Amino acid sequence: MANQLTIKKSSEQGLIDFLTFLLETRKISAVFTLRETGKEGVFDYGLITDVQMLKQAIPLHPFMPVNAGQELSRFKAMKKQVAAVIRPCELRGFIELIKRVQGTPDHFLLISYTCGGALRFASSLHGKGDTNLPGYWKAVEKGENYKEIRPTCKACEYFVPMNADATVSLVGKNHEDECVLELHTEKAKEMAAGFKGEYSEEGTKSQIVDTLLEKRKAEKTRLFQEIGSVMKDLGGVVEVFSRCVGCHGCSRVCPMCHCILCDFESHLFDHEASVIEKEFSRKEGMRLPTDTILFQLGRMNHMSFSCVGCGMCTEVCPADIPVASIFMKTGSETAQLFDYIPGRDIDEPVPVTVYKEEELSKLG
Amino acid sequence: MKGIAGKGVFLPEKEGINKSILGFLKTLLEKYVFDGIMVPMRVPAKNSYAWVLVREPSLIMKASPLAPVMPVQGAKALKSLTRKGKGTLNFAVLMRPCEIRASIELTKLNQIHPEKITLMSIDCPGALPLSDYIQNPEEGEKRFEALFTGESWSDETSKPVCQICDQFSWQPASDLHFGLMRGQKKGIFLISNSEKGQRVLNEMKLQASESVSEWKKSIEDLTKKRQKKREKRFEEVQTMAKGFEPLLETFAACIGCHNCQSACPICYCRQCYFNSTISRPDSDFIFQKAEVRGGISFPMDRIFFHVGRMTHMSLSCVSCGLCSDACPVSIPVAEVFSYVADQTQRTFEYRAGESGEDAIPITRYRMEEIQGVQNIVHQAEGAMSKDG
Amino acid sequence: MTEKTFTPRIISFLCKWCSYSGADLAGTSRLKYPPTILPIRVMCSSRVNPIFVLKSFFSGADGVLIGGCHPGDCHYQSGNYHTRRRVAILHKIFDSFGLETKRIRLAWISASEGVKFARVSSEFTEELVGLGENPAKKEIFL
Amino acid sequence: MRIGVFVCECGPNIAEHIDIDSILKTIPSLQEFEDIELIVKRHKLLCSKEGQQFLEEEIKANGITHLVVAACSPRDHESTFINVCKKTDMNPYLFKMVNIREHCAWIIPDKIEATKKATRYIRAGIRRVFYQSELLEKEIESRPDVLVIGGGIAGLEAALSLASEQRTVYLIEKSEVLGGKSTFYSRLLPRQQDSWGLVAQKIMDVEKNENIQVFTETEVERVVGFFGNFEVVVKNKKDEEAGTELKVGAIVLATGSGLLDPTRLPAYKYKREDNVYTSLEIEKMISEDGTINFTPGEVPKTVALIHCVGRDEKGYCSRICCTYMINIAKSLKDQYPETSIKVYYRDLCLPHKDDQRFYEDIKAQGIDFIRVLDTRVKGTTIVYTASNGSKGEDSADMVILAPAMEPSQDTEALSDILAIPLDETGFFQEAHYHLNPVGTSTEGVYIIGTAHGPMGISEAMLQAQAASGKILSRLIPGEKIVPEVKVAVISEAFCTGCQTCLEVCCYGAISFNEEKGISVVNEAVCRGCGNCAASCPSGAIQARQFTAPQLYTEMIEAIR
Repeated sequence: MANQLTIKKSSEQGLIDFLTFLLETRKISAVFTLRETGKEGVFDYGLITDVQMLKQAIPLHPFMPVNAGQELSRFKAMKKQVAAVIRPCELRGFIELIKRVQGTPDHFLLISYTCGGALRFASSLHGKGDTNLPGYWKAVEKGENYKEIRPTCKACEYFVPMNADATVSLVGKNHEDECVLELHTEKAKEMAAGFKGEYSEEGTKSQIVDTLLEKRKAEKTRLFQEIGSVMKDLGGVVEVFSRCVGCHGCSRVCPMCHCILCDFESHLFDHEASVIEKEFSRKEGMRLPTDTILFQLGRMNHMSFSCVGCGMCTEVCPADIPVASIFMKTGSETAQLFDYIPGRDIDEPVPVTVYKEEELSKLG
Repeated sequence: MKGIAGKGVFLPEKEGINKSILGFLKTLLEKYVFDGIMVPMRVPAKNSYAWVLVREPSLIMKASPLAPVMPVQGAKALKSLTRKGKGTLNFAVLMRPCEIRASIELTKLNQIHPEKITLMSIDCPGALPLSDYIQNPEEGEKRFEALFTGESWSDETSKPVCQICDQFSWQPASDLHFGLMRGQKKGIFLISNSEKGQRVLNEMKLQASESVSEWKKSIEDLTKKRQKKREKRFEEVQTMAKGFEPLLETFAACIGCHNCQSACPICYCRQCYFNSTISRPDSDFIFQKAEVRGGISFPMDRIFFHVGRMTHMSLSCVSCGLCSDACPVSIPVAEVFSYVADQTQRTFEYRAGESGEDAIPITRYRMEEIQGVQNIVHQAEGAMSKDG
Repeated sequence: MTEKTFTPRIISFLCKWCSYSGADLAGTSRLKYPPTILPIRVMCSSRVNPIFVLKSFFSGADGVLIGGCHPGDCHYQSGNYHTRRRVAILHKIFDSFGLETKRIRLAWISASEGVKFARVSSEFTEELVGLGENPAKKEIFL
Repeated sequence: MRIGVFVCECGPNIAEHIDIDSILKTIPSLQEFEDIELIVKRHKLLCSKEGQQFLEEEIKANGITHLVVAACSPRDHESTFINVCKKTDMNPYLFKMVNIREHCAWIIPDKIEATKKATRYIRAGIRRVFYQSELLEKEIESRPDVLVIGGGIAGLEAALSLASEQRTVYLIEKSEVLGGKSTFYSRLLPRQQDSWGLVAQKIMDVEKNENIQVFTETEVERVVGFFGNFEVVVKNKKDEEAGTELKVGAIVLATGSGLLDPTRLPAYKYKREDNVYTSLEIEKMISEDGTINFTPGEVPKTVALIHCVGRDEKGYCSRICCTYMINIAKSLKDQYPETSIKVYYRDLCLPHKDDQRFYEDIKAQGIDFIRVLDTRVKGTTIVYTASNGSKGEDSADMVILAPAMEPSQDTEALSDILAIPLDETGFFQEAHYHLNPVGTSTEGVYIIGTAHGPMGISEAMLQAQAASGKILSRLIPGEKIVPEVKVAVISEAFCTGCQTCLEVCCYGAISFNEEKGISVVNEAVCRGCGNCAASCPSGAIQARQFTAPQLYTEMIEAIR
């Protein structure tokens, strides 16, 4: 069976045609995708059941209002099939959530794309998206980092989706030329059966993907160095995190933070006055509310090895802390301990749920 | 300004208002009037402010009695100090009026135990939007300095809710107020409002002997101006968000991060109802909803969240504007909430945080309800009888 | 005149079966080690939530010692292996910010290793004296 | 809240090293305990009869609600003081013992330092006890009956040790007959006893015993429950109908082992060459009088005995092969002295005290023992590399292989049914190699015999008797059992159902409630280690008596 489907329309329109076909033939019951819902660039993720409503779909738009993995995980077991068009990091987030028994992949046809990054909120909201789009697509075609994408996108090595049923090739392509859909799984091929388009056996990998990968790797090194050069001791940690306002918005938009109640919002962190007074009497002064930085490092301890680097936390931070870059750096270091890549393999257990008898020998 | 003492202590300005206030606070610590004073302080990176409970007198000179921004609501900081009951040490807090009001509301909700706390309020010219400040702190400092030292205090650089705030000065529920005298005679009026406040003056051997009328008049003038602006702005907000479609449009960009809720001093719940499992429906239910409309939006229930949150906290909303500061997609949350709060509070003839004596209306009822409530009930009943 | 060195405070979480018993044995053997160790008895080293360790550190503990049974000897089969991973993650986080991982130590001490307990305690104390006071103790903005 | 703080002098042990009076003075004066009523007293020896009485009276007289005893290690006297609490109706879980002897008095030479540490330690204890809450021990009915799975020698022995008038033993065996693998070996070292005789006697005893119900050709289908109350469904293989339900208090796993199939190791040419036999095939050729009768003319001139077949692949020594192979060698040599016998071994394992002598005797009879690194069969030739590296070749008319023991076929299935983990060798894993060798991760389930790993008959008997002893002492007919109360609990409201806890729990004590989407602790199975509590990112799990607030407070108090 064919592995590659080419549709002679723009990438986005081709994909929408494909989705329309799936929905019309009732192969799927709904499409989960990004939509443009209002004026001045108001976007959201929508679950579309009506073919007409697919007109609103902008599946490949470089905007990420939430990590869709988080939203997909909300779907409990169902009989229906849904085609979901999500970014690679959202997919990886979803995989990580599935490992934590939040959601299941069976009822989704997961379509992703080689991702040029998501625009920052500030560069895409309130109509600013339109001004950035031409530049963005040009950069994607050339395999470059567009200046207005999220800092963690610029350093993301995993922009080629893992575990997708189908992938739209964007990086290295002119998105207006054609829509190239690679069908990786039997599920995708069965779904595509009957759809009119050019089918071929072998996909051709664009050289530009490698070019971009190199750029991303270099940027990652640079970003980590930049973070490391500031956060190099306790003072550095305080310097960066001291402006945290304690809203915990980062944890709420984080796909990995699936807890209903965050441990750091629990009773445990409401201290008896006597406890605070004790700490107070040892210092010249103490910051209130307490445990601001503890939250950051504690949260890292809970999920950093699963951080997919989607950058949502940075986008929502009212204090403009580069949360995502910091978590991405620490996360890649903690994950490395266990040779773990979040979202790589659905059968790979989360490092904290397993152990090896022979490992980490330095610790004892 | 009902109930305000006619006389206060006048402290002439020395090396600027800030230094004068800090000097006073330093003496309070040196004389052990308090074991600690909670004040805003610029963080080491100099790009924001945080609440610091200061013990060491010399440290307090690094504080800012009025920070240009309000990254964390003071009431929230105070909550973290006394949520689990009063301590043994005597603390004072110096906060903006809206923070005092939030503290009073949280006290009513048993989230703050104020027995050992002396609340000190200060005249507030408003605060800058947090994002503006963080992007360029030095510029922010300058802008706030201009606002603070300016005559009118009606600058457009402060947060939109600050520009329409009519409770920016003396608070009935604060123990000691720092009235900032602008105009010709520059200095601070210390106005005691309780035994706790009086204790401070006594310990410092100060006598409230100066008339505060001149200061009072300037405050009242500004209050009137603000009230007018407030009404006008509320009309605009009403037009913007009244009706289902406009409401949807106002909150359309919402990404469901709930930052507004977690930044809100009044939202004290450990587990927000709208984050709980109750708000996670079955897939079938999602599909039912989607099929009726042809499609539904994710994250789900965003409007439900905002309106629901209003039902929870609007009676206690103090219009501090922290929700807008925390919103990553620049929705004017604070103005909408402030407007709704104005409406609901008005119904019960209640103003959040104004007095420690009034109970939050939802915890009480009257056999013969207040007119506003009666009216609503009549309207509802009328509507029903019409239907019938 | 000897220079006054500071006495570190070390929170130590000791599992009831091995390390706590080892510490008891150090006592019954009348071994001498510094009074810096403050033992907290837990059923298994795997009870130690890394957040406890982090909180100890931020609250000014100069060091945190986690004592568990030797690998393969855990009384709950695999608890200590999980502990080891948790400590590894915490270490890595500390590492990535240049915080002192040396302040968090994991040690396998069996019930018969009173001598080892005393030795670990002394060595850890010395190391912490070398490192000096935990800077978090006085940090205002934590 | 009235907290009693009692400092024990422990004779001179504590009193001489710690200034107790200073503690008595400092503790009540601490401002932080302003709103708690503290009753602080000392006694010269609290664990003595008189001391216990003193404590009891003090608790009653002062209406003490929470108790802190600063004395020796909880290992020594925690239970003593718990009993005192019980006498006074004070809930013993509102008691905390602070060890100021082993951890202060005896290790710190300087009295002032020791006193300081003791004070801080006691203070932490007071704070902790403040957060402790009453726990109720509940007694539950238990069944004295026992299920023994496997009717080999170990299973037979366990059944015989356990059965009594008040205790029925259900012995299930998957094959048609009892006896197991040990009947395959004709002669047992060191005295070349007739193994069948030994086993037959046991089988007869079992069949005679009215309190043992034997089910042959029967397997376990399902097990639910916990120590004291297991419900087991067993099913006869031939029976079409639903299985039989048995209710037992404990389960003994004596499922034995299997042997590696040497065809999996091509180097030995088993089943490819006619002259290659397994030890078991030879054993079957040995007649009752201990002789091997070859047809005349077919008596092999040269015999090669190859040990350690599959040891490298399995990664463990099978422990019994050396002895039975020596037995075979001896049988052959005794009967056919002309036959040249060579033994190729990797390492000799002669664990019993008499084995060595036996080995030396037969070596003296002229049997060659060659230590090798590897061996291959090539027709009637043995090609080997000796341990010194030199290569060699010998002829062998007959090759006898000693294949490794391996877990019996149904081990994995039983591991799933019973939630008993297997170790890396594939055998059942014991609770603790040294300290609890017959226990398992599930309380009330024991492993004995070769289900546990390679071992000889005497060791299997020892294990059968050990497991029986444990069951007899814990499952007393007519008595109730008290499950552990210091277990984990999961908050329904806060659990997100990520099942991390389920993964880290090695007792299978946590299950997932699909309907509610949350994890649930089976309190009867939980041992209270707290691993799950530490693994839960949302703090939805609390380990009772070691809750986060309790440990947290103790910790923060100790730091200051």
